[in-house]
Amino acid sequence: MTDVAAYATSTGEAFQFWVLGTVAVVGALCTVFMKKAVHSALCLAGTMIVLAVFYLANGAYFLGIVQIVVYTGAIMMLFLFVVMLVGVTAADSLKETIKGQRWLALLCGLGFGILLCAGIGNASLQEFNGLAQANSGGNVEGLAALIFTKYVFAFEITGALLITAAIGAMVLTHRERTERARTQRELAEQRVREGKQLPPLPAPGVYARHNAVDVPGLLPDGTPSELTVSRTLRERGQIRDVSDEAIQDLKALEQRAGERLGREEGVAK
Amino acid sequence: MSNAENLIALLVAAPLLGAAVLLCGGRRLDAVGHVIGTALSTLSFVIGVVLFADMLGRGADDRAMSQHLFSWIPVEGFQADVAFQLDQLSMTFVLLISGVGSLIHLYSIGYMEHDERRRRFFGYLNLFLAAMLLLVLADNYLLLYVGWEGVGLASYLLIGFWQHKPSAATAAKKAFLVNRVGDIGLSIAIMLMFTTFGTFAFGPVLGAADEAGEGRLTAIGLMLLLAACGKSAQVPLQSWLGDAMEGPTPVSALIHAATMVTAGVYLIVRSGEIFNGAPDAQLVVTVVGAVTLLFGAIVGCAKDDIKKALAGSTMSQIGYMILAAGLGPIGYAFAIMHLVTHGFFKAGLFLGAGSVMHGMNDEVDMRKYGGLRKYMPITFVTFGLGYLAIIGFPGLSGFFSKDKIIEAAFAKGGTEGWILGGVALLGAGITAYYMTRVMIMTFFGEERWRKSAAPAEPGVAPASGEHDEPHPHESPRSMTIPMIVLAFGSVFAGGYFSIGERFVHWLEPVTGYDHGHPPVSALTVTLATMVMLVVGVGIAYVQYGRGPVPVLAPRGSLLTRAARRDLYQDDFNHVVLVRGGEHLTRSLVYVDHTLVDGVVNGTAASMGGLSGRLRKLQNGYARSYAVSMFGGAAILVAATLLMRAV
Amino acid sequence: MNPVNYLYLAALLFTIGATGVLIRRNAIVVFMCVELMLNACNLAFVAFSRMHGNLDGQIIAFFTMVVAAAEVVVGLAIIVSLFRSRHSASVDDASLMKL
Amino acid sequence: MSFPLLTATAALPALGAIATAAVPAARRTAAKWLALLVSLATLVLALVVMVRFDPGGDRYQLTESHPWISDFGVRYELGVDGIGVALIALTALLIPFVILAGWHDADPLETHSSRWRPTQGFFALILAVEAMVIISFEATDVFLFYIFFEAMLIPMYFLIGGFGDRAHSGTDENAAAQRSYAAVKFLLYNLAGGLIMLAAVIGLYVVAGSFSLQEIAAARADGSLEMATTTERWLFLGFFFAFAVKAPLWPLHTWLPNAMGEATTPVAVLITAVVDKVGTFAMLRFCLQLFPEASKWATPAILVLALISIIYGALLAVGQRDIKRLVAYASISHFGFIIMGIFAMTSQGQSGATLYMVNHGISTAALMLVAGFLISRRGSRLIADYGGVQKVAPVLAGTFLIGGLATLSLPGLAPFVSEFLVLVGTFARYPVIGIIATFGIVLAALYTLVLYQRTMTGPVKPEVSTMPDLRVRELLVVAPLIALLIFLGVFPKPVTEIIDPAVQQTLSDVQKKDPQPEVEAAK
Repeated sequence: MTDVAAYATSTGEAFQFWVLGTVAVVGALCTVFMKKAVHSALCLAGTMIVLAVFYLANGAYFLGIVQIVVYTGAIMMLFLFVVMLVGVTAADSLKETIKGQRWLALLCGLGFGILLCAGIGNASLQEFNGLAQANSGGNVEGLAALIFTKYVFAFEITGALLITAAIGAMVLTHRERTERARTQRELAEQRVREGKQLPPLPAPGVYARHNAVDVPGLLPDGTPSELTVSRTLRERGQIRDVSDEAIQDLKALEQRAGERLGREEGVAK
Repeated sequence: MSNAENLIALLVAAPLLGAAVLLCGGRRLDAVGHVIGTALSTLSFVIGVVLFADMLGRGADDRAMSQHLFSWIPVEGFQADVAFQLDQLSMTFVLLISGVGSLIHLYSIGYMEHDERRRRFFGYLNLFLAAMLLLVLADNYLLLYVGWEGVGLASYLLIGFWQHKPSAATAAKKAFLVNRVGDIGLSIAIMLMFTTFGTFAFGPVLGAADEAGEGRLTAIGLMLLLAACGKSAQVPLQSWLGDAMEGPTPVSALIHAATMVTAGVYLIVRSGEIFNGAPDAQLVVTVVGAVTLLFGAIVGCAKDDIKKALAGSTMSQIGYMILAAGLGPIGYAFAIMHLVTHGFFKAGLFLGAGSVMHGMNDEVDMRKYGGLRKYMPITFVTFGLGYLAIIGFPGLSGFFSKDKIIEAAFAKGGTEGWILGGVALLGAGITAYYMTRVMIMTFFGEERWRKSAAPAEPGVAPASGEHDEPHPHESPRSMTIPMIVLAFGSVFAGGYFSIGERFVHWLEPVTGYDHGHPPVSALTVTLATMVMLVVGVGIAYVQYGRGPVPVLAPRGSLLTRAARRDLYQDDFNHVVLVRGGEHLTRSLVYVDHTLVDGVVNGTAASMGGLSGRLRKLQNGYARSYAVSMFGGAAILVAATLLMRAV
Repeated sequence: MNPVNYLYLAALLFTIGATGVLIRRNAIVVFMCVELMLNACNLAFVAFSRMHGNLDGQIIAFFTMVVAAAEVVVGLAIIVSLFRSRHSASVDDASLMKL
Repeated sequence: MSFPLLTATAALPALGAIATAAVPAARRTAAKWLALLVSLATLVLALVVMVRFDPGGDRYQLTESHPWISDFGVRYELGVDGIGVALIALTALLIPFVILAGWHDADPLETHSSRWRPTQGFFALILAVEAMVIISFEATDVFLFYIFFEAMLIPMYFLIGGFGDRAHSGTDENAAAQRSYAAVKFLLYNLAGGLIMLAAVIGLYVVAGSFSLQEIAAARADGSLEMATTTERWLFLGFFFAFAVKAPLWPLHTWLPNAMGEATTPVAVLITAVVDKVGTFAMLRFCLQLFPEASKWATPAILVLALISIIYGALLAVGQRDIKRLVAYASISHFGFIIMGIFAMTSQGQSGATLYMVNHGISTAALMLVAGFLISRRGSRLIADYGGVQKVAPVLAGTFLIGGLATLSLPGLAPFVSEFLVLVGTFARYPVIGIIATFGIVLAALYTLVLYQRTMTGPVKPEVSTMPDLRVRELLVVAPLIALLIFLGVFPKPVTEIIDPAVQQTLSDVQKKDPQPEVEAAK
């Protein structure tokens, strides 16, 4: 396989290209068009794995492995973490808010793609040297020889960049507490002063039948009270409205109770 | 002998110093202001007499003196000097101006006694004297122009002396503006001289006049005439003189009768060589003179305001002078002679009128005078002598000078001669008429100023000041002495000048002299003048002397009404120039604001609109900006490909 | 098969990624699309490396990965802090740049 | 190396501006005195320049030359000819009066906080303008000139927009809005002109390969620098446009009435008497020397525009209701005369135009400053609000009249000499234009006398009946100006002597000779 990838393309590779290429494109499209960020992330991960395979096929063994281990394994997981941390809101609506943005974007994308392809088509890229010679001492060794000689400066600078980025991320996400934490008493006093909800928030759930946290409690007139549900669920729209059901239940209950009482009444008579 | 020249500058400097001291001195000088003013003006007169004596001591052709003070505007090719020239013509004017001026200074001490701004008044009078002397002494046209405008300024200040009266302020402004129109003529004339002769000093210009083309000379002449018209209140620029009577009466006597208004005549006579070379210009001059002569006389007939009647008369008399000046060498000397005699009698008449007003609570309406001869005898006698002089009563000044002009007009020859002579003759008759009218209405007849005498006309509110009946009285001595002196001049000057054509010979070296070819004998002309005189006086007597004069002016004939309104000339000015000008400026203000400014503002507004539209692209959405970046990248790729393809 | 096809694929992926950046409002998804574009570039580099027969292309791809990692770290941190202050991860909510 | 006198003359007010701005907020009187002393010291330096200048000597004297941006051949190159000397003297002369007249104009209102320090700013800006104007008169490097020509706008903008006339009709907000409108209009007009000029300056460098006025002029004169006719015309128009805006020439004049009306009176004087002169000066120095052929080509059109300016400005002045706007339009008319004189291309015309710049500076300053004193007493700029002032304040009225008479060019006062020279100079070459321009003198009389009549004469209006006469400080401002007007009217020789050789040089640059008098020509 090493030799094949090094200098020529085989039918196998062509088959692999067409199958996996399709997968990659579909994955990319899904990344763009999936409503939920989690799904997008998963699709992207898939595309990246496909790309890792292509790297391997092109003789970039080291990169292929790094792509899988670092990119798909670490970076995409970072994405997923952040999605969990942040993306609590409902799935994005794909509805466009800026007038003409979508059409312009599609137009530009289409034009740009066509132009790029035209550019590639124009270029005379029929020469194909293969990597046999470059990889002769092993791909990793070859890369290492270049990195620590020709690209050593770039390498050092990238290292510095990584450190800076790490520190930067910490600075950005870290919040220094600049003042004393307020005591419970102070918080209570503030609530009184601001005239906000004084007592604890009402609990969710309707009778004993629906006491899950995603079911809002009912007000006396039978309407659900959003206050009773956690804010995260509210924002995600994951509230189960059972008011109609509950009212039905109540009616049934009354009826049954009536029947029983009536019967008992009748007996009393 | 040579030292005398150095005195010339003093003639101007003395009153100029007076003006500076009086105007900058402040209230400290209030008590002595009039003394300083009069003293300096008299000093100027004395210097004039000294110079005159010096001049008489020399031969006729050696009398011109000059004094070069300093180089005024030295610019490559354009050399203007402050230099004076005193010849016989200037000398005549110097004596007239400083003499009459000093008398009027004296008169003003009494006349302005109760005015709190008397110091200032004398300051202005001195300023006027300085400017007027500068005008007649200048040895080039540009310096003359300085004096020319200087007298205009003094006249402006003095007409508007009682500035709190809007009418006075308006009259002053009008006088200055109309004069400015004339000044255009003078400046263009000077420019023409500069381009024609390369200089504008009297000597070189007049000396080289015959070398220039007739067209040029005619143009210069007409422009000089325009200037003269403005300053001397000749048609069509005469309208300011009547209004100028708003000024204090001594001012009217000095500036608007004796001296300043005659500057136009001086200008034309001084520029004689130019006019001699431009017969067309001369003809226009005589026509202007003749028209004004009649115009002023007719206006004078209709005015009830004693000063305005005299103003009309002044206009008319200057018409005579201009007419004479337009006749060329035949008339120059007589123009100046009439100018001098007119200076005497007209100043006397004005001072008399001032004296009458002084005694009549500043009333100017002759219809409210009458029978004053008993109350102010000196005024009556001096005014009467002036009257006889102006109508040309045989033996008095006016007789000699006016008669000569009429003769000269006939002597021009041809049809023009007959027409001009006829007009001058007719003017003499009208002069007799209106002056008799003034005389009768003021000094004879009923005492209409008495309240009881005023017929009670229903519906006519009595004018203010009519409540207290005036108490006519003779004026103080400081006022009567000048009147007496001027009366002497009015009586004897003409005769003295005419003995052996003395005046003509005195001026001949400067102006030249030519007898012309009178088609009729001098005697005939004199007789005709006498006839006109008698007719004029007679008609006036029949109209005003025999019956009572109504206190309120009757409606009068069409001509009378027109004459009262200055023959509608003012109305014409008002409608065409004032109204038209107002509309023009107003529409221009509008144009400036909407059109000129509008174009610029419109450009700015459209740019603003464009940028307002463009800023909508800047909507703050990073994605929008990204689209444009992406689009830009696409275009770059396209451009690269295209370049390769090409 | 002509290895140029890898380049076409890279171009296609890049375009899809770019369009995604323009269309999506969720900052995280936008970020993913950016990653997609970077990966497309990497593919192209790797393909070029093979065509030219040297390893420089792979080196560039390697550096791209490192830089992308740094970028993701900082970018995600920005998203997190943005979300903390605005309770939203929509890029349209950060539109203070308009006049 | 000799003492850099010209640099010192410009640097002194510049340093003074910085020092004045640095005076602490509470010591505002000290700031005023400092500014006044600096301006007087500048005047002394300017007089030294005048004395050291030898009218019979080289064209440019007291020259200094140092490389500045050597890559583009930009040099710090100074030098004065007679025209520059006269205008530097004028500038240095007027600034002390401007400062003295504006003594209280920038005092902070009581409502301002104690840290507010407008006074320091006001006087510092005036000195800054002075420095820039002076260096514009001295610069013989086109680029150097351009920089200061444009930089002048900055302090002027703040002077107009930041320190309004307290006498205004309407509310404070309204006045502030009008003021900022005027300031922005001033800035935009002049910037537009400046940008076009910048293009022309660059174009000139491309064509000539140098920014040095003397080098280019010399090269043009000896024929070593050929310019295509079209190129020369375009470059000329680029320069001329900027100067015409600054001057201002019809129809680019509309910023002036706004700016002069809204600014405080001393600033209005600064605009019209000092800053605008840079425009006319630059026409004479740069347009004619750099582009002689194009100047001659454009002369008829420019003369017509100047003529329109004269008549149009005067007519509009007649129609104004606001005293300061009236003076502004009168100035437009006068600038018409100056431009006409420059482009008449005769020695009388150009000498007259240069003299006119000096005289107009003095006469407008006198009239405008007295008008400012009048306005500050009554708190209104409208002519209709006055009447009978002569009775209550005779000295004020008298000085106002003299200022007015100077404006209408009464013989005996300085402007007459220059106006007549311009008219003669124009008439000698273009009789018709000269004659029409002469009508301007009647219109000048009209607007001046109407203004005087409506404000000063007539019955005393109750509002003005308690008006005090001129105070000592005010008299100190006006009296020297009037004395100067009379002196230069009677004896302008000291100035014409300095100007004349420079004008002859300029005329020889454009290769024009004075027309011969007819009589001599015939011989």
